[in-house]
Amino acid sequence: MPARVAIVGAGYSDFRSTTPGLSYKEMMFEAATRAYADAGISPRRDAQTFVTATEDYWEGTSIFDEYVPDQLGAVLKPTQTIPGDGIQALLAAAMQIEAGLFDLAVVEAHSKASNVRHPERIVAFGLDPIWNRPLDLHPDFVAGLEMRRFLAESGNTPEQCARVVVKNRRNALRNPLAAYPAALSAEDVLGAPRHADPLGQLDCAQYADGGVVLVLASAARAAGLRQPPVWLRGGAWMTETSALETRDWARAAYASLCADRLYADAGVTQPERQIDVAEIDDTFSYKELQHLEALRLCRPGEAGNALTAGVFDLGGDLPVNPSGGSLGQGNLLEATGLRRVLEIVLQLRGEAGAHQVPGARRGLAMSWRGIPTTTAAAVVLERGE
Amino acid sequence: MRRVAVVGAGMTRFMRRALETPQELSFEASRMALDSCELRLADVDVVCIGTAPDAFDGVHMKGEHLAHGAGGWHRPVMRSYVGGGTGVFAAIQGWYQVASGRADVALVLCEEKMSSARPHPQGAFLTIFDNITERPLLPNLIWIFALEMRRYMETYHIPKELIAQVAVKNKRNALDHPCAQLAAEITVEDVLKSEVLAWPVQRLDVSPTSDGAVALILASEDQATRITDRPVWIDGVGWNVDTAYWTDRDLAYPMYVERAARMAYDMAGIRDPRHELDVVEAYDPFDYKELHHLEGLMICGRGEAPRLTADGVTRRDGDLPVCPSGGLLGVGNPIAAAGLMKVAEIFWQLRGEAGKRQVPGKPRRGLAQAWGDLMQVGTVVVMSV
Amino acid sequence: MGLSERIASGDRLRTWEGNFPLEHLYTVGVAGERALRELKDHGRLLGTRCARCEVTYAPARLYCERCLTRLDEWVPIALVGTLASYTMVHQDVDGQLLETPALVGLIGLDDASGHLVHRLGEFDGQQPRLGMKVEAVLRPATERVGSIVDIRYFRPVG
Amino acid sequence: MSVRIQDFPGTPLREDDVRSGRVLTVSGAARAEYAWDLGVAMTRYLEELRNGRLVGQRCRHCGRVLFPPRAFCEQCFCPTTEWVALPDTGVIQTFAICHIAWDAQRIDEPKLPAVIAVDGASRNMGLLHLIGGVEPERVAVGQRVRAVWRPPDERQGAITDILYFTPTEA
Repeated sequence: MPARVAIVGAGYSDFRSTTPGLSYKEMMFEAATRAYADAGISPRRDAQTFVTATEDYWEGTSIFDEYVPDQLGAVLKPTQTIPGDGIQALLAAAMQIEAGLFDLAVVEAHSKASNVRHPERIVAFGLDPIWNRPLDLHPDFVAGLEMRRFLAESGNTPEQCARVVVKNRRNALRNPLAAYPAALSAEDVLGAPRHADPLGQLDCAQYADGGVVLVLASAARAAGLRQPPVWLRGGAWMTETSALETRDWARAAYASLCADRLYADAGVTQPERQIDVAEIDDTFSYKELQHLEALRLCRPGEAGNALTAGVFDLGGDLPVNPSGGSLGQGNLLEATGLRRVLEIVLQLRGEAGAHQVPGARRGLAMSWRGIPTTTAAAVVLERGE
Repeated sequence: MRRVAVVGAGMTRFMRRALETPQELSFEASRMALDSCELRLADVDVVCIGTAPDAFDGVHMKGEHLAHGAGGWHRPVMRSYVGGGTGVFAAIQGWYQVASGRADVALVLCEEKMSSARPHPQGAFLTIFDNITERPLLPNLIWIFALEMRRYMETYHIPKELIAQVAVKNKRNALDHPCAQLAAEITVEDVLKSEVLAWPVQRLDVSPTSDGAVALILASEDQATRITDRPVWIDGVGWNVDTAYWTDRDLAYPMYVERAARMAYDMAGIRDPRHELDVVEAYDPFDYKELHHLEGLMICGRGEAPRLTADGVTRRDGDLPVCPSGGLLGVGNPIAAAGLMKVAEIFWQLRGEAGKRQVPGKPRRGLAQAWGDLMQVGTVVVMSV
Repeated sequence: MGLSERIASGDRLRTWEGNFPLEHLYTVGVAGERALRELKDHGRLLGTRCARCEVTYAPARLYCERCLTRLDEWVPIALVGTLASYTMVHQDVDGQLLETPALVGLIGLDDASGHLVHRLGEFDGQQPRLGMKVEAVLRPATERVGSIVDIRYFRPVG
Repeated sequence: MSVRIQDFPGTPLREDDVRSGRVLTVSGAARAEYAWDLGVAMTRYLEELRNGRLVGQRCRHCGRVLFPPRAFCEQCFCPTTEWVALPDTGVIQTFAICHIAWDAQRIDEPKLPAVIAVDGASRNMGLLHLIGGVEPERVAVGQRVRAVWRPPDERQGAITDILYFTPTEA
């Protein structure tokens, strides 16, 4: 099936640990202004539908979609919120185009994590109130339990997890958008204070503020626009279960299920060979290895060894998180997925600057919604010829 | 454009307080919807969830929380959100997922458990107001309804007696709904004598807070005609969001509903809604809202809906029955579930399965509409047999 | 492009504070009511079984998440199992460092599918091991309220 | 349904079932707290409120004076570039007489929330605030009002630096 939807514009508001000079509305306006300029469109004249990804408790506002339209140019237009990851919102917009309703859509997500006083309280509020929350624990216990189980079953090691952190934060040194660039050693990561053992503090992506806006178009509409289209070759989203009691604790089943659908949709049969560059979830160091295996970008149990061999480095066979990922750029809450898509769009256009992967033609962006979810969303994007 | 039909529906009772957890409510409605069209969960491709503020049920990422009760195990689950308009929008999300070709059968589930919020669910509504310019005034939800209601009454010189008729009609209609929470035989006099909450809004002008869930099964044309010999087709969908600066608008007329209706009518080929629609479920969280929305839907001119009601046109046995279900005023208002209940009611009415609520004359075409946010969102679905 | 004006002096930067002024009271539900009563009154958990999917849910569920059928086969669940994973958590839910880190376990109950998450206790210097047997330590019957924390923690067997 | 199904699922409870412990419950709270960045437009707006003044922003494209102020014009989708001082007077567009607080508790003295169109701002543009200093029955749509400010030393740079709006003619 020919791709019917392209990404034709991308904009952002820089990713930083804090953004005290801008309100969330102003941050969204800035990212949107960049995206529309990039696409060469006027939102008031050209854009037909708008989708924002966010969750009320991250904003501190119930029914946050109220406050979305003005700063996106969406007043009195079809506008909706997806309380989900930005890639889910992107696919919601894509489906509206695929259904034949619209030709030009806008997708937005942002993070004002620095405005949330105790983000861990919000994450904990996502736990089941009857069976899990009464234990009164920092919610990252979920990651600690999962990391140990994953390492035990896959044979990967804490040292290899530490090398994920080293790689991604070094990649961030080449990315001016990144909030947390650093030159660290594996010893630095392993020697950092423990968080939820075997998870150390440096194994966790830190929160950051920032916003991303993308412009999507049908094939017909994309043809008349200024940017070379980046085609949505395939997309999928998947939930395993909402219960800690019945989920898989070792192998990111949600990511494998998502990959099955994604590759079927995209016509990808050998992901390891057919994907040139990947931005995949690294909210915690071990997650990158776990997701690499679940997405079949390496053989089961081989992610750590391949990483150590340099396969996923910027100059490797399959660069993973050349942007710096969440570890290097920051955890942007529900905007994390769109930030990954933004990076792939820049890579496929050849605009990634010092972290450009030479000759990238096909890229994959995948996100996980974080604790306590088992939900992933992913897209395969392709450069137009 | 792929045709999409509603083929099954289910719902729980609407209750002030339910024993069931949010997930259990979701299960009950989903199970009934599957049973109603003799499908198994394995037949479902995607799950579309609609639920309003997380602050009601008291769980961050409520869509994730509900997923396993709504058939979301190992499935693509996506939640959408447009405030009070969410219930009808969830059906629109189901529509575009199927119409896009990405799914053949969608389970659409809306749930709300408002009773969890303490000291009162109204407390959650404080957080829908602007965080900086409005919340410090300690507003409640009734404020904005009272403000809009007075603006509507004064603009068109509408006496309260004419508005109260809506409460009388809908609560009476609800006597025939087995799930109703506030069905009653009352008089206009009763409404006018009921406790004043925020003049001109009185106790009997208002729908209750509720717990409950509703589910629909949507299917592509191929699947729909295999599943049932009486599919109800979705002919048109529309949604629209106005500016967040609600104090900058004239509250007398819901332009956002008009825009949403025009979108849906254009799709459905409707030019004269008053005569081309046979049954309408307009959104009625407050009695005047039904009138306001009938005008926004262009079923009558501005300020003319009270006369339409006084003339009996909107009675269940009238020329254009409105809210034959009993609406939110009579059946109850578990926000998103109440909106989807309206779509379910049109489904049952068009199939001739509404029992004692059945409108006469074999209706062939109906409309369900919801409203939401800060006097801001319109969502519309047009259906036919 | 962008905003025409920025705040250019640090002393003008301000935030506005707010919160969600709400608490919540959750009913434990149809299945939870029965399962937690059993824990409170008899010191054991109840599960439900889906014979078709060959899954035993513990704590009990009203429905099978895999096939969405109603479950009515109730089975007692002994509070003993195998340690599938564990972690030492160093912060509390506010992000503050704990004086005594919390030891948390992932327990595969012998009588159920899946895992239960709970605190671990009475390890007294003993290193937890994946695969070791653990059992629940309950609060005294008079102190139990019908909650998952009527189980104080799981400890090594023997 | 609905003709065939008689027994709809759902188990209604009374408040007393919950309070008395006849059914089991678990309590919890998010304890969610925020410190939102005010940003460019709101910083200036609140600073001017502290000074006892209202300000708006003019859009040079459509010429509208936007109030409450914002850093962008939502109709033209462009940044705003000009601050405009506004009088603290306006017209009541609509109002209510409210007998309940935000948490649904009844209050003795009714509050009078109103939407007030601010003089000098573009048509309809205004704010949500309270009416005071007048008997509720003497308030009307279309009435002219002016802001009653807190004393300067009690102002915090907040919307509540205005105590309420009061009619200008008795």
